[in-house]
Amino acid sequence: VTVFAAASLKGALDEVAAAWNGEVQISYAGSSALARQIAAGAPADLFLSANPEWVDWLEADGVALKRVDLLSNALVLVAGADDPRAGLDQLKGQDRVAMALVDAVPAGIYGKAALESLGLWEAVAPRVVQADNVRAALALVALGEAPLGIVYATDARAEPGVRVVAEFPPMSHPPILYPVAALTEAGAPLMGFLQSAEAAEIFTRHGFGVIAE
Amino acid sequence: MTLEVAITMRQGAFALDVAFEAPAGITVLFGRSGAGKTSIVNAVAGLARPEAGRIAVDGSVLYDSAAGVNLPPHKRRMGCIFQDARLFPHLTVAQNLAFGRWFSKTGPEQARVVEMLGIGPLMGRRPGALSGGERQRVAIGRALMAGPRMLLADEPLAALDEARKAEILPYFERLRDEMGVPVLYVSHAPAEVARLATTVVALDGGGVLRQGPAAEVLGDPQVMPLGPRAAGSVLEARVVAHHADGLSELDAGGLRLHLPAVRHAEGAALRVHVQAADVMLAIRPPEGISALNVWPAAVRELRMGSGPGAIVRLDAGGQALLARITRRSVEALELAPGREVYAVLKAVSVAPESVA
Amino acid sequence: MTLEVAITMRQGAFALDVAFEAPAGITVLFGRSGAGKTSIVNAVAGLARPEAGRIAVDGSVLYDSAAGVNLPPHKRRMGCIFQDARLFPHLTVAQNLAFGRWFSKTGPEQARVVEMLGIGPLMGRRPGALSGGERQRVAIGRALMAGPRMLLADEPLAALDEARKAEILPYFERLRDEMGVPVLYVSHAPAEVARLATTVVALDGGGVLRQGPAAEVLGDPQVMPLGPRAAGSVLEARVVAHHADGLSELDAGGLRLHLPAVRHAEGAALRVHVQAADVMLAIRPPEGISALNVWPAAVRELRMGSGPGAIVRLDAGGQALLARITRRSVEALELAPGREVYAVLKAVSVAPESVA
Amino acid sequence: MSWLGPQEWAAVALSLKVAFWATLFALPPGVCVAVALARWRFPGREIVNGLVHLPLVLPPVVTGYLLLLTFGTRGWLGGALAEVGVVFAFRWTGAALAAGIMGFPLLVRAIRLSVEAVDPKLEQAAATLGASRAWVFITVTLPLILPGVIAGAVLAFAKAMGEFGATITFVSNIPGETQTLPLAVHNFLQVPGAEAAAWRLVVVSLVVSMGALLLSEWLARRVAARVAGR
Amino acid sequence: MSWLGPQEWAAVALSLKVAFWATLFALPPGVCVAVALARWRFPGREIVNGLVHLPLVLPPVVTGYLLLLTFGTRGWLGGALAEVGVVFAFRWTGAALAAGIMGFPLLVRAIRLSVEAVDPKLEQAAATLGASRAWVFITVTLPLILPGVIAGAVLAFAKAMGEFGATITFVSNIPGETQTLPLAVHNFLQVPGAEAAAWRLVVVSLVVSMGALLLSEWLARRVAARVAGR
Ligand SMILES: Nc1ncnc2c1ncn2[C@@H]1O[C@H](COP(=O)(O)OP(=O)(O)OP(=O)(O)O)[C@@H](O)[C@H]1O
Ligand SMILES: Nc1ncnc2c1ncn2[C@@H]1O[C@H](COP(=O)(O)OP(=O)(O)OP(=O)(O)O)[C@@H](O)[C@H]1O
Ligand code: MOO
Ligand SMILES: [Mg+2]
Ligand SMILES: [Mg+2]
Repeated sequence: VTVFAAASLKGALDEVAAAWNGEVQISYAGSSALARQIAAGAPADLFLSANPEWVDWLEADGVALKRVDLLSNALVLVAGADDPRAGLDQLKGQDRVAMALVDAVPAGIYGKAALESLGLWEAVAPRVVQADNVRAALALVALGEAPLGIVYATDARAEPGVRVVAEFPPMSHPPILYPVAALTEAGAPLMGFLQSAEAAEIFTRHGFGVIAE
Repeated sequence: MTLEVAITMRQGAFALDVAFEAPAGITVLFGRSGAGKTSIVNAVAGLARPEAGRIAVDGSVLYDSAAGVNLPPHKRRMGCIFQDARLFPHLTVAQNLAFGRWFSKTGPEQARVVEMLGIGPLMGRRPGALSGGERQRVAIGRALMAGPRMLLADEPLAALDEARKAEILPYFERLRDEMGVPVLYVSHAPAEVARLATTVVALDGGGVLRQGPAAEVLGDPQVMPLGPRAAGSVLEARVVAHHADGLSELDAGGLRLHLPAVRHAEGAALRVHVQAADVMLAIRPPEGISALNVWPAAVRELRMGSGPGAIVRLDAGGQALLARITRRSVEALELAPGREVYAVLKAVSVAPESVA
Repeated sequence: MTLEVAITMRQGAFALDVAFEAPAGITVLFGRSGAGKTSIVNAVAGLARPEAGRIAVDGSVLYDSAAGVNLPPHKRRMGCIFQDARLFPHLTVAQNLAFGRWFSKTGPEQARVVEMLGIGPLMGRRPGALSGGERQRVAIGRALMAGPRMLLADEPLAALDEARKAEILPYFERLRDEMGVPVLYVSHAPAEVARLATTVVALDGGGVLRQGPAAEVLGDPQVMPLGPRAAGSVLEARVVAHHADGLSELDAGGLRLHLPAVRHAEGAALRVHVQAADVMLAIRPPEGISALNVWPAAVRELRMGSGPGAIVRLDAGGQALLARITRRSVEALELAPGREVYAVLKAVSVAPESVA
Repeated sequence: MSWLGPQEWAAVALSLKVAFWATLFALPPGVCVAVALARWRFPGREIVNGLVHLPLVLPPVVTGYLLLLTFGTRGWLGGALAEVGVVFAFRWTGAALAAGIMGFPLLVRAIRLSVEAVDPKLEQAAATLGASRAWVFITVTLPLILPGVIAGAVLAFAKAMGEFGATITFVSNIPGETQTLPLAVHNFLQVPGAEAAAWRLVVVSLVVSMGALLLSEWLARRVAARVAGR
Repeated sequence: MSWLGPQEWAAVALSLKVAFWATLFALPPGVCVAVALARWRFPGREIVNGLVHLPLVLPPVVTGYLLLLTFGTRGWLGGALAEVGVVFAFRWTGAALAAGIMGFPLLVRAIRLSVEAVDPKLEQAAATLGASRAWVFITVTLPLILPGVIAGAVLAFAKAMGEFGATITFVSNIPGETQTLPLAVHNFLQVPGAEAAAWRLVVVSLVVSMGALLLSEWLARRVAARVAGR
């Protein structure tokens, strides 16, 4: 089975795949690249996107698929591991804020939405440094290049170099959903396993929220 | 085989406009630096394209602007010896020599060429490790080895010492006399020209100044590029005998000539270039002198130069002979057309390269 | 100024091991192709590094392996004229000429150099648009214009026609005689050597065969690379009078010489190279002949060659003179050391380039 | 080296394979285009020149996307080629194609510079000796531009070893099939804390590339020595 | 062209600025390194050669990451430089640095090939005329390698126009400060349906680069004509 998965799922998905007793190949890349490849006829059986939009786009493009929303995530504000600050108010200072691309990458888009709904965007925007993806934003904070960062809760948990300063209220941004789409019959069994309790346990351990049926 | 050239060409401010015929044998292009010699050679080789005109070898057209013919260089089979050797730097001497052979499959024996040029010890080297003269010799060998139907040699011997020249010149003569390979030869050296040329084309400023058989052009004291000093006469002679003391006796239409031994067999025909400056005149047969060649002759014509010299055209037993002496001597000896005199030529005055 | 060279060097299988001194004036390196002439020039210029030895000009050391001295080329101020012109392709002729001047700030007047070399019309062109001879002339000009303290000229005139040579040679002479710029000059042409050389260094296979003052080396019929034909004697003479008929009268230590007009002023000293082959011998004073120079002389030595010729060393009123005649004449005239003879030389036999 | 897992080894092997074939296949057209640009004046010359430089100018992702549109199974060329059995999409061959195209401008420039440095007089000399245009090229031009060809090949090979954006966009990141070293490195960088694994792969990639570099330098020196002294 | 928004125009202007300065600053060291590699034998020569090729071999993201570690505000060099007022991190200067470093191997190779094609005999001739090493370089070598310098500059400029991975990793994507054309294009490609905007920027980038290319070809031809005929 060939799985196309958003790069940010890598750690957790690798573990799930290992737990499954079947042959799996996972191609990790940006959701946009993967979606386009699928549209261009890529031999993928399963597609895990980092946001629902690219699955919508595939459906609109006429690709036949079966989808469910598999995982959810939360958005947090992080700082370096030895930075004792706390609270979203830290965003009001003069520090640079690392985010994923705010107009392109899901984590960035959600982050921008959250800041807007909190009325902080105007003030923060000039200090935002946009990384290619959320992991790169995380790395900027871990390296100390950016004192603050807005990333997924899962990332913050995996990176010992950062600590969570504050969580964004779930209501401040659209729900962060990871849909999974089966593109072929061969993808169906693995899709089933992804929804199993065993898989759910692994995902939860990595900090994801598992969306029940 | 005859090469016919009639072209016009332009290079910057320089305009070439020449027409000449090069019959079998060696045709020497002669002229001052910048006269257009290399340009002609390039046009014949197909490396430069004339503006208009025609170039043909033995009737087969190489270039004809009217007919729209322009054979590419590799179809012309002209063996070129360039003024700058142009050896292939990535190939050894041996590979350079073999290059043309590979395409033509014919040509002279390699061993002979290598021996004549004295390049045996260089065979494994690359051009970068050769001296100037060595490079030029390899370039000569490369052109010869390709077995071309015609040779274009642009000052091939300029970089070589006298001894080496003396070794290579006979080869060009053999090409001329035995193999019938026509040669277009650029040279500045009067002795070389006199010795080799069947035909001489004297160039000046992109045009032909004078052309014709070597004896004629060289016998003309007016040919400017040579200067009067190089004037001379060419005697058609035959070997009568080789003497034990190292001298050869020749017969030139009745004239007896004694020269340092020539390599031709008894009975063989050859040409001797006698420089006008080497001929002395006497009104009595001189006696007790070291000169071996003394011929009665009649003065035909006197040409006074602008300087101290004069050219005396003589008839020595039917052979035309030129003598260059001082005007003072003309007066002292009371020379005038019709006067009977004796022409004196030292045997050793005739350089080996003047015999062919 | 004296150049002292004593070096060993190796290039592939070729080993150079020479020691010679070049006093003020022109020192000609003479030798067959591949003898090592260019290698020596490169070592003196600092372009090739000898294995060991010493090179010094006037006591200032350019290279000394023992002392670990090796001056870089640009500090040596040697003006080089290379066998291949090596003009800068990206610069015009004028810029090429100006190149060295820019660094030295001294040197001859540009207009004079340009005029002598006849390169005025080429000034705006790039080397790619020059003929072979034109390139070489520009290269000569470039080296001269840098006002070097010494000139290294590697066959500078090989690609030039006789007329152009005759124009440039006097310039080298002036360098020698007036400006005191020492010149190391590579040449194959015996006439050039005879005319220019103060000192001759004859090379063979990487070693010095013979070296010494020009008159001595050239007067030695044994100097191999020259071949016996080029043997000759050098007369130190003084201009006595210029005659109206275009002849100059010279006095060489008692000998009266009549030559086509020389350009030297009356009273000026000059050297005349008399080729042995141009001298005839007679046992009686010849009369009624066109030769203007007849001198009583005594035979000093006879050297029979392996061929038909013989070299006769003469003493003509204290001047050493060589004559090359046939062995047959030696016998006919019963020549032997001590015999009194008459040496005969045609005025026009002395080429303009043999007078300096 | 037990510190590399089987998947990493597969990436190393794949990268070598991809870089090798990319370079090999890019060379002949690279030489042709370089010679054409250096020596010929033909209509559309500037367009060809522009096309060659395209992969350099475009963001790699765009190049990859264009490749996907062209050579994907649904692409206009990809479909036609698939019928004759040549498939690039999501195969290692596609990774090689992407790497070859990304390296092509580097290859062409290096060779072109060499061609422009060849003295046409030598080619003329060869022609007078009877060599046709093609033979002149094979016997004179090609040997003389060899240093440039080697330099170009090294650049293309190095680029192929490092190419990421176009490859991942065109053929995805499929372990064992299209996951070259840079993609594997990218994978590791996606996992917080896996930097060590990423650096290991970077080191491997450096060792391989520096090896190729040394080899090429040595080759170039040999070639240059042959043509030494000019 | 009203079909480009102000942010896009800013990206175009920034890309030009970045590419220009990257090329300009890379040229002098590029020429030096190229000459050193072509002409000198010194210890560590192979290491320098390897370092020069590094940005080609490494995935751009890794290069960007290394730049971040070195020139970031916490980087060992970045910290020191910041004290003398030179800051690269998250500035357009950083984007230029990244672009310059990515283009450096291309620049060096092109120039190096030209240097290797210069006949040392001409340099020797200049030396005998009194020119010191430095003057020989300025008056003879440099003019003769000009075609290679131009070629190298074009490659570097083109690469700078297209560089993405190292730039975004090193200086992030800050509109107006570090958002070059490729980053803007990438932005659009990430969003479903924004392809049209992406293509618009690609076209702008092509126009600019092809303009630079034509200019360089014209320059190179003029230079070559000057040295024509050899
Ligand atoms: N790089 C080299 N490797 C090996 N041998 C060399 C190299 N360079 C020159 N030689 C040899 O050294 C000898 C001397 O060369 P050099 O150039 O000094 O000769 P030359 O006297 O100037 O000859 P020419 O009159 O032909 O120019 C020649 O036999 C030549 O083959
Ligand atoms: N590319 C060019 N542009 C302008 N003029 C040129 C070009 N090539 C040659 N010339 C001129 O054409 C003339 C003839 O050149 P060519 O090379 O035929 O002379 P040449 O008779 O071979 O002289 P040399 O004996 O000096 O080699 C020269 O005056 C030269 O300056
Ligand atoms: O940015 Mo890169 O230059 O190849 O992906
Ligand atoms: Mg010529
Ligand atoms: Mg030499």
